[in-house]
Amino acid sequence: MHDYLLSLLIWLPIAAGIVVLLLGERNIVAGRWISLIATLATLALCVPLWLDFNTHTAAYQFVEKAAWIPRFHAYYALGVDGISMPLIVLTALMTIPVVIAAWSVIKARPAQYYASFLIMEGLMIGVFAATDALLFYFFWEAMLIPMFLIIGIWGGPRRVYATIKFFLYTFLGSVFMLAALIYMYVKCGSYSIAAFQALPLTLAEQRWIFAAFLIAFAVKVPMWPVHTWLPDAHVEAPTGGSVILAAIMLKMGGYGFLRFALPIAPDACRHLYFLIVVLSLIAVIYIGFVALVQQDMKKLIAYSSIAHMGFVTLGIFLVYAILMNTGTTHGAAMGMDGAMVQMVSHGLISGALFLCVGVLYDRMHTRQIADYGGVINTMPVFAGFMVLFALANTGLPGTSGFVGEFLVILASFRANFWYSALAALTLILAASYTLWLVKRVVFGPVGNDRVAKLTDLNGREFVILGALAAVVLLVGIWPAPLLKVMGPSIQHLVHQAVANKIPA
Amino acid sequence: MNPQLLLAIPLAPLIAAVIAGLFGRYIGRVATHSITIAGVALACGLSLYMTWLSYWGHVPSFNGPVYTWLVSDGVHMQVGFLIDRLTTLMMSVVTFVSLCVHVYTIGYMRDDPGYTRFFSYISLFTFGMLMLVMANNFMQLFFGWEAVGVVSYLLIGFWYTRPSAIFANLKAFLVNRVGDLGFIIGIAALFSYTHSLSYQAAFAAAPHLAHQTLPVFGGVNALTLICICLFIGAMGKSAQVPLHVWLPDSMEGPTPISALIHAATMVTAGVYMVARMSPLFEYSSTALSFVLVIGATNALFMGILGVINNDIKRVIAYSTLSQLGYMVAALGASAYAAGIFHLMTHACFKALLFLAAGSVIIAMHHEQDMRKMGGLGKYMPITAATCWIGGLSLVAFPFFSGYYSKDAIIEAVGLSHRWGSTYAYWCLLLGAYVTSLYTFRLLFMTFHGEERFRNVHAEHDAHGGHGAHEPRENSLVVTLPLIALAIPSVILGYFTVGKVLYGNYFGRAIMVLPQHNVLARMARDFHGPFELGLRGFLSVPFALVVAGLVTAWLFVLKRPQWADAAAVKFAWLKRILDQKYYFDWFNERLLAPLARGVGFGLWKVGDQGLIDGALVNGTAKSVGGIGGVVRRVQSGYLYSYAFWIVIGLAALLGWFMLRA
Amino acid sequence: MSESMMTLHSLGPAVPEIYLAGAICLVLLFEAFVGVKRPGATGTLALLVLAVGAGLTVAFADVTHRVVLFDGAYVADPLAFVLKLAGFLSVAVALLYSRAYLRNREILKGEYYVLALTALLGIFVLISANSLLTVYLGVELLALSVYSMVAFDRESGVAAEAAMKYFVLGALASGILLYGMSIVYGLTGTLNLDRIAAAVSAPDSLGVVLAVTFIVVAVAFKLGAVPFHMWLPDVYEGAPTSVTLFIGTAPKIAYFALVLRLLAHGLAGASVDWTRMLMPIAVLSLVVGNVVAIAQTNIKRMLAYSTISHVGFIVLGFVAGTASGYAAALYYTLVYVLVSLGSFGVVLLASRKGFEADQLSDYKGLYRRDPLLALAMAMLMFSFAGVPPFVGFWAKLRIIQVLWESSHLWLVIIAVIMSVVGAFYYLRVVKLMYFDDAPQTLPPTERSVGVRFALGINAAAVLVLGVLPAPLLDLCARVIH
Amino acid sequence: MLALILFYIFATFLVAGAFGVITARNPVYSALFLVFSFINSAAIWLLIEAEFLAIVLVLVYVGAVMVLFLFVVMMLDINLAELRSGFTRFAWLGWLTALAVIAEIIGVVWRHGLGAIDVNTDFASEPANYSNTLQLGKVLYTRYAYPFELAAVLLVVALVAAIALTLRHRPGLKSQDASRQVAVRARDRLRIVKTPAEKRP
Amino acid sequence: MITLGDILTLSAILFALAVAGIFLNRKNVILLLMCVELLLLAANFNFIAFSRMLGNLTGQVFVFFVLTVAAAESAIGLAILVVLFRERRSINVEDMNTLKG
Repeated sequence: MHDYLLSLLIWLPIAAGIVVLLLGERNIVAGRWISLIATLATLALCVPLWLDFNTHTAAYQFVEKAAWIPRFHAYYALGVDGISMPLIVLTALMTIPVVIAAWSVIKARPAQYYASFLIMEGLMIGVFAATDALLFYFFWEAMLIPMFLIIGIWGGPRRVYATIKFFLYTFLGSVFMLAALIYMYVKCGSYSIAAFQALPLTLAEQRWIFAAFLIAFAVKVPMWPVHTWLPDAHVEAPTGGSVILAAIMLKMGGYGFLRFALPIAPDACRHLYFLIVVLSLIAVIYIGFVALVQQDMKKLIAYSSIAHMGFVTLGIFLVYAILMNTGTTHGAAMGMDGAMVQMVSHGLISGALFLCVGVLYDRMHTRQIADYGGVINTMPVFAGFMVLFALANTGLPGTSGFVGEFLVILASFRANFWYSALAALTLILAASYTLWLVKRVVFGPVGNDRVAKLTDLNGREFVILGALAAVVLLVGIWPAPLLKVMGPSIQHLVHQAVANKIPA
Repeated sequence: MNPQLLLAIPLAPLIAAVIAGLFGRYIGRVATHSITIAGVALACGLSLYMTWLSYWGHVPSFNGPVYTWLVSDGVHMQVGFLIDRLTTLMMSVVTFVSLCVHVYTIGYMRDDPGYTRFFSYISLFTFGMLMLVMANNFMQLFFGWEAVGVVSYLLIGFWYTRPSAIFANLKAFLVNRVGDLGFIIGIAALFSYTHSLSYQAAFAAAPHLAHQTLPVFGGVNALTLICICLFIGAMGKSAQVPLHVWLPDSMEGPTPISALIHAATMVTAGVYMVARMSPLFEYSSTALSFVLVIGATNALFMGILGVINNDIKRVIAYSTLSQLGYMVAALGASAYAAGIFHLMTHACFKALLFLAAGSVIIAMHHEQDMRKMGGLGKYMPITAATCWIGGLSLVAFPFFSGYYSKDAIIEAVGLSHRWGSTYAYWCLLLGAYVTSLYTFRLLFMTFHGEERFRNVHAEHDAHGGHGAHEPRENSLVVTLPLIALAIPSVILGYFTVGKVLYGNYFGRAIMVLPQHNVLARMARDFHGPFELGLRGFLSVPFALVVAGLVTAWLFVLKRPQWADAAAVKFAWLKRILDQKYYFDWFNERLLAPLARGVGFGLWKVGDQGLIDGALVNGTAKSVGGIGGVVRRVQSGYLYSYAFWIVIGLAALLGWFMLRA
Repeated sequence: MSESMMTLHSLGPAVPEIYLAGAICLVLLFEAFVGVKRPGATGTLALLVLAVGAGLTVAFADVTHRVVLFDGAYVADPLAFVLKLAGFLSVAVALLYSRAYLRNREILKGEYYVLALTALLGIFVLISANSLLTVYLGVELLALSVYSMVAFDRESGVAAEAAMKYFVLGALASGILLYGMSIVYGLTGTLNLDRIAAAVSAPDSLGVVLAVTFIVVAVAFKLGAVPFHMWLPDVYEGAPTSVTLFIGTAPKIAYFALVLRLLAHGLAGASVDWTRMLMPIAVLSLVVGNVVAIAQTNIKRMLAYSTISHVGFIVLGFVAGTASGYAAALYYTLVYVLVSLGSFGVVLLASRKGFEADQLSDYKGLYRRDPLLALAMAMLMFSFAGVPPFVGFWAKLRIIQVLWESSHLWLVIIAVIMSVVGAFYYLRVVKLMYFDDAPQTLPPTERSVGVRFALGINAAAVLVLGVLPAPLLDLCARVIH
Repeated sequence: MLALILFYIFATFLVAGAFGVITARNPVYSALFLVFSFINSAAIWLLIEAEFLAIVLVLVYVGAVMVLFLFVVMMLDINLAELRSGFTRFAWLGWLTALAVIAEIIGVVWRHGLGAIDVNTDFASEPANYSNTLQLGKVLYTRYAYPFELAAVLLVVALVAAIALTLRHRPGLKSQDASRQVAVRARDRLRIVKTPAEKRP
Repeated sequence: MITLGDILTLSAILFALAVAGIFLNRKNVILLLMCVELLLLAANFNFIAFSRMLGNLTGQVFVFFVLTVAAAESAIGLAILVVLFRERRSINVEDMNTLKG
């Protein structure tokens, strides 16, 4: 089974999605169960992936390779290393709550809703598993379509604006990346990512390629100032869409930087790292302030996502700052570790927060903070979860939110005092906007009659929030296994990132 | 020492907390408080046992990991314990006070619907605090640091329907986060030099760091920066100016937690941390001066605010701020042991005062305004007596515990030659007067004089109609902890001062450079606790205490109208004090609106105006606009189409002919 | 003169043309005697003719190497074989989709099919042209048939207007083409493209430049490249949708062959000149096509501008001036034809008697009225936009690849940006179909099972070829040397 | 020399005729100008010894195509008054462009001599017994058989298209049916009625 | 004698006049069809001149076919014209602008 594990992970959900789609809206009960079973099975497939993963090598594992377009040396090539594997597990994990959360909530075209998410799950896993750039891009772009439909069909009142903005923004970014990938193919005659990483490139070439990657990944992450699609998309998307967007799609930007930008254009990265660092810090601070004044819960969490992802990009590019400052790469791996953990953790926490907002929205059909108040009085269990995830969002030690931020701040001091000082401002800002949200929504006397009539979590909601809470705490208390999985790959990446690729 | 035994100390309260939190609703109140009290009692017993052992010198210090939290870039970050005399002392204080509070809570929270939740929180707090003090590395220290912060946040907002409570808890958390910002930068700075988070590595590197320069602010001493950053963390947690603003507001929480968290344990975490970091601070006189000045300022000026307050809990809260100032000042004078010693005594008598105040509050049906009390001593003898004991200990009446610790601090600061020590000395000295003033004012207003509560009850009758009743003493679960705390408040200082303060009890746990060691100088004059107590009656601070007593007696009992006259005469001063030196005004009227304004501006102008409006939608619009214009070229007229073809032809031809 | 010595056997490679010429006569006669009484029968026969033709082509014209016939005027090679098969296929599909539409508008006449078949013959002539003369005759045969088809709905004023515009401008372009050909002839003394290729080698000769300019302009006109594109939107909009479908598909194959035979083969020696001329034309096509398409409200017109932009991409393949570039252009052309067939097919199926589904707003809520049609259209639109997993993605990829191979950085950037601009209006169609609510007044769509099945296959092909692009990519690369 | 003079005369007429075509306000005049131009062209073609084509030009164009034009002009009841107005104010731009095209082509022809060809060469006369028509006839059905067939299809297309586009069966229209006219028998149309002769009075 | 250049010049002028006729004419569609004939004539001049100069018949054959095509073209053009006129009762070029934008 190990020979086809990754393929199974990709195609099982896609096949299930197609089955659900074919069963149609009339057989939605069966469709629901198939969706749930498929997502659970996908997660189950991640168990051997995790357990049999060799944590002592940076090489790709569970490798598959089959001819795809022989003439252009493009292969259906899959494999995972320590960077992609956790993200695949995260993807498999986070799709389950989406399916469960939709159980009785999505009334319009539920079969298509489930099918979209299942297909998207497969495509997203494909993005992380592909070791061929063309295959990667294939999945990367294909993913946009289900998301486009999800926001557009099941979204809120301004869904059309939001979804077209989302699509075009990300599409604009991606096509530049495609151009860069093809350029490298023309140079080296292969689409293998490893070949790209080994390809010598002049500084000018690297700058262009880096610029292309930057546009693509910065939009996805999203980094300031190309972030404005995210609040709109999140606000308008249905709960599941928001969860997947925040939990997985944003990670692809970070993953892209790690997999492509750094190893392929290391010299350009070294020359331009300052730009990224500045943008990341702007994301942390600027967006933190913006999040403070949001009136819409989802928008607030969306902005919070941008700020948190600022840590990811900061952590990734610290390697160059550290190299500049100290002349060694000591500590660089910690920044990247931090970025990776932050990605995983943000996936869990922001996903959970969006689910929490979804729970409220399903009952009250409003996301305006002002419409709530004192939810804890009628929904104590929910309030407990909400507070927990909010605290995790503020980077509380003992939750997963702390680990990444801590590592990045530790590493950033090696680069520059100001980096860490400004980055650490998130301690205040994140706490301000998150807990202020909690104060206005959860605490206080019962805000109005509708709040007074709220009912607490039902079994399904309890299970998904509880499971996520458990994972958030587990990662916070014992992140060592996660770091162990990533270790060799990150170390390898640091070497690649500081290598000189300019041909002599 | 058996590590499993050690592990049991924090885990017992944790497990109890989890059980109480998750299943409290199902297992009932009695089971809940039984389990939590059992957990804390176990921790307390073990802690006291270890303290006992270490007090008599049997226990070598323990320093070892429990498990590896993570490994990143070759750095092993572990969860582990460092057990030495400093730790065991702290553990005992924490668990003992916690135990008292647990028991007390049974009575205090009797009627509260959040009964089980409360027990869960305080047990969780005990766990967090133990993790903090037992840590052997900065990561775990920070974990505990934040954990207690969160529980404090939850407990201040325990009565979540009160707007003032949820305002106070948010404020507390945010202000603490400001401190944490400094704290974490300090940790990061330290880490960047040592590549390790363990205390050992940091302490070992301290002498070396003292000669490093960091290229920030035009070049500062690395160690100074680290120490000041760490101390900023302590300022947040231990409520030092200007990060003290949260503590008075935190009185919105139930009284037991005011005793436990906001008096005895959590707020002293900063003091503990600086003492624990003494090997670092010792090498940076600048940082110590900073500590000294901040602490002394706190000691005096926060005490003054206690004088004018009428809320019984807030007076004690300001007293706490002031006493924390004393402790911090002691640290600044390198008298770490004195700071810790005061921490210990203060924990007992301040917890006692709070619990006594809580007892009064219960009796007064949750009325906290001292102006509506008076003469309660008659009805609540145990409370009154224990409260007097606490008060006397607080004002440092000789032979009481507080005396041994507080006078030592004043003396140590007086002996110190550090920059700012003169200022600090005067502050502390005046602080003694102020302490005495507000303490006796509180005691007089509450337990003596006119029985003003009757007026209140009359009002109640007018409104509510139920019969007037007099306050009466509370049940055993309330009074027992009072008594339990009153005993050490009296005797603890007497019996331990020789060993802890002057006997180099802490050994290597606290490091003091010989040239800074004021306590050693004082130790030369130490001839036993009794002699020291007698000497107290002749000291300047004692004179000030008596002066304070007299002033309080005059203004409260003898000539209450003087107080009003003074308020009119010094209206400007009263205004400043009423406004608490305008710190809250600055934060709430200036800083918070400014932050929101900045956020709003960035959102509306930056995000929506420039990026979205001009760039994104602007591009989309202009493309659409161009399309609309270009399509007009397609006029529909055949001749124009033909013309374009010919133009194209002529242009291509012309271009190529010109090239040739 | 051995080339002109022909036996029946040696005519094998020319079977498609010979067969088609005969079949045209047959269809004409059939129409005269049977078709008049039974409208639609001729259509069935035409489909049969095409099917048999495809079979015969596979049987006889599948050559493994280049064969030259008719005194050098005719060439059969693997490329021609592939293109002719594609021609048969696309015309057959186009006629199949058109049937109900023609019947609803009462123009289901045999002449329509005859003209379609003569157009196809013109296409074949162009595909196999190896002489300026056959090129010219092929162009005219195709063009004259198509002009007539555009005007075929005599009740429609706009159709007549479109036909007139098309005709006049087309004639102008033919004149320009002819003028250019005359100079080529003068310079080389021959009409045979092989010999012209051998003779034209001095790229900087102004005479060659003169000839090339005229030919490029004419070719650009035929393709519909800016600024010679202006007929295209008017014709697409004005013509009956079935004709729009026709001219939007099979003729593109022929014009691809035209560029390939005339410029890439015959005037290969002057490729420096014509690639440089095609460059601004391609860029303008991309920009104008995509930008103006955004401003459209009529779907046929929007698709016309989208065609212009796709033509820009195809021309970019030629700009590269390499075999790889031509292969990319071929691939793009075939993909374009496939997707166009489907998308105009949807427009046809959504139209009913007395209702032209030609406004974008007519597609509001199509999902609710006809999910399958909407799904097919969405797939086709995403394919046009170049989003994987649909086949349009590979077409764009190939073009960008050859641009890189010939180091055209700025062309890559423009192509990439413009594909994003283009995505907008394709998305708008999806948005209308899926996100908007349907007005109650719209009539139901065509439900004929056979046609829907064909459309389903068409859309499925877009997906299948997108997921497994290797065979077609490989074929395109193989038939062009 | 004579030929050259004649050439210039005919060429002048030709250009003038062409100019007339595009400037005449009445389409009938345009058509006649066109006929005039074609005749001059034919003359020039004769001068350079392309006799067959010259004759074909006159036969096909002047004889057939132009008649067709005139026929249509007459048939479509065009309101000539409406067509009177001439060029618009942007006409100068059009003329300028036309001049530019001429200048560009002539520039290439004369200044650069079309590359390898010497444009100053004159046309060598064919031998006396050379028959242009014969030579064309020889190749047309052999070497150019394929294009010839295509041309035939082309004409079919024109035929079919013209019929399909213009033929209308109008129900109320009274039209002649030639076959019925031919097939008619005298018996059906002509009835001989015997009338008794009247007596002379 | 008549040189090649003379003929080419003549054809260039004819070509330009024909083209100018197409885009200068604002009124009459029939005129456009006539201009197309002139256009073809210009090209024919080239072919014949080159054919004679090169001494090969190919060019003349080409002209033969062009004449054929031109005839067919006129027929179709006029047929379209008739359709147009029947629908619009006008052959005015400026009336043909319903399709635009």
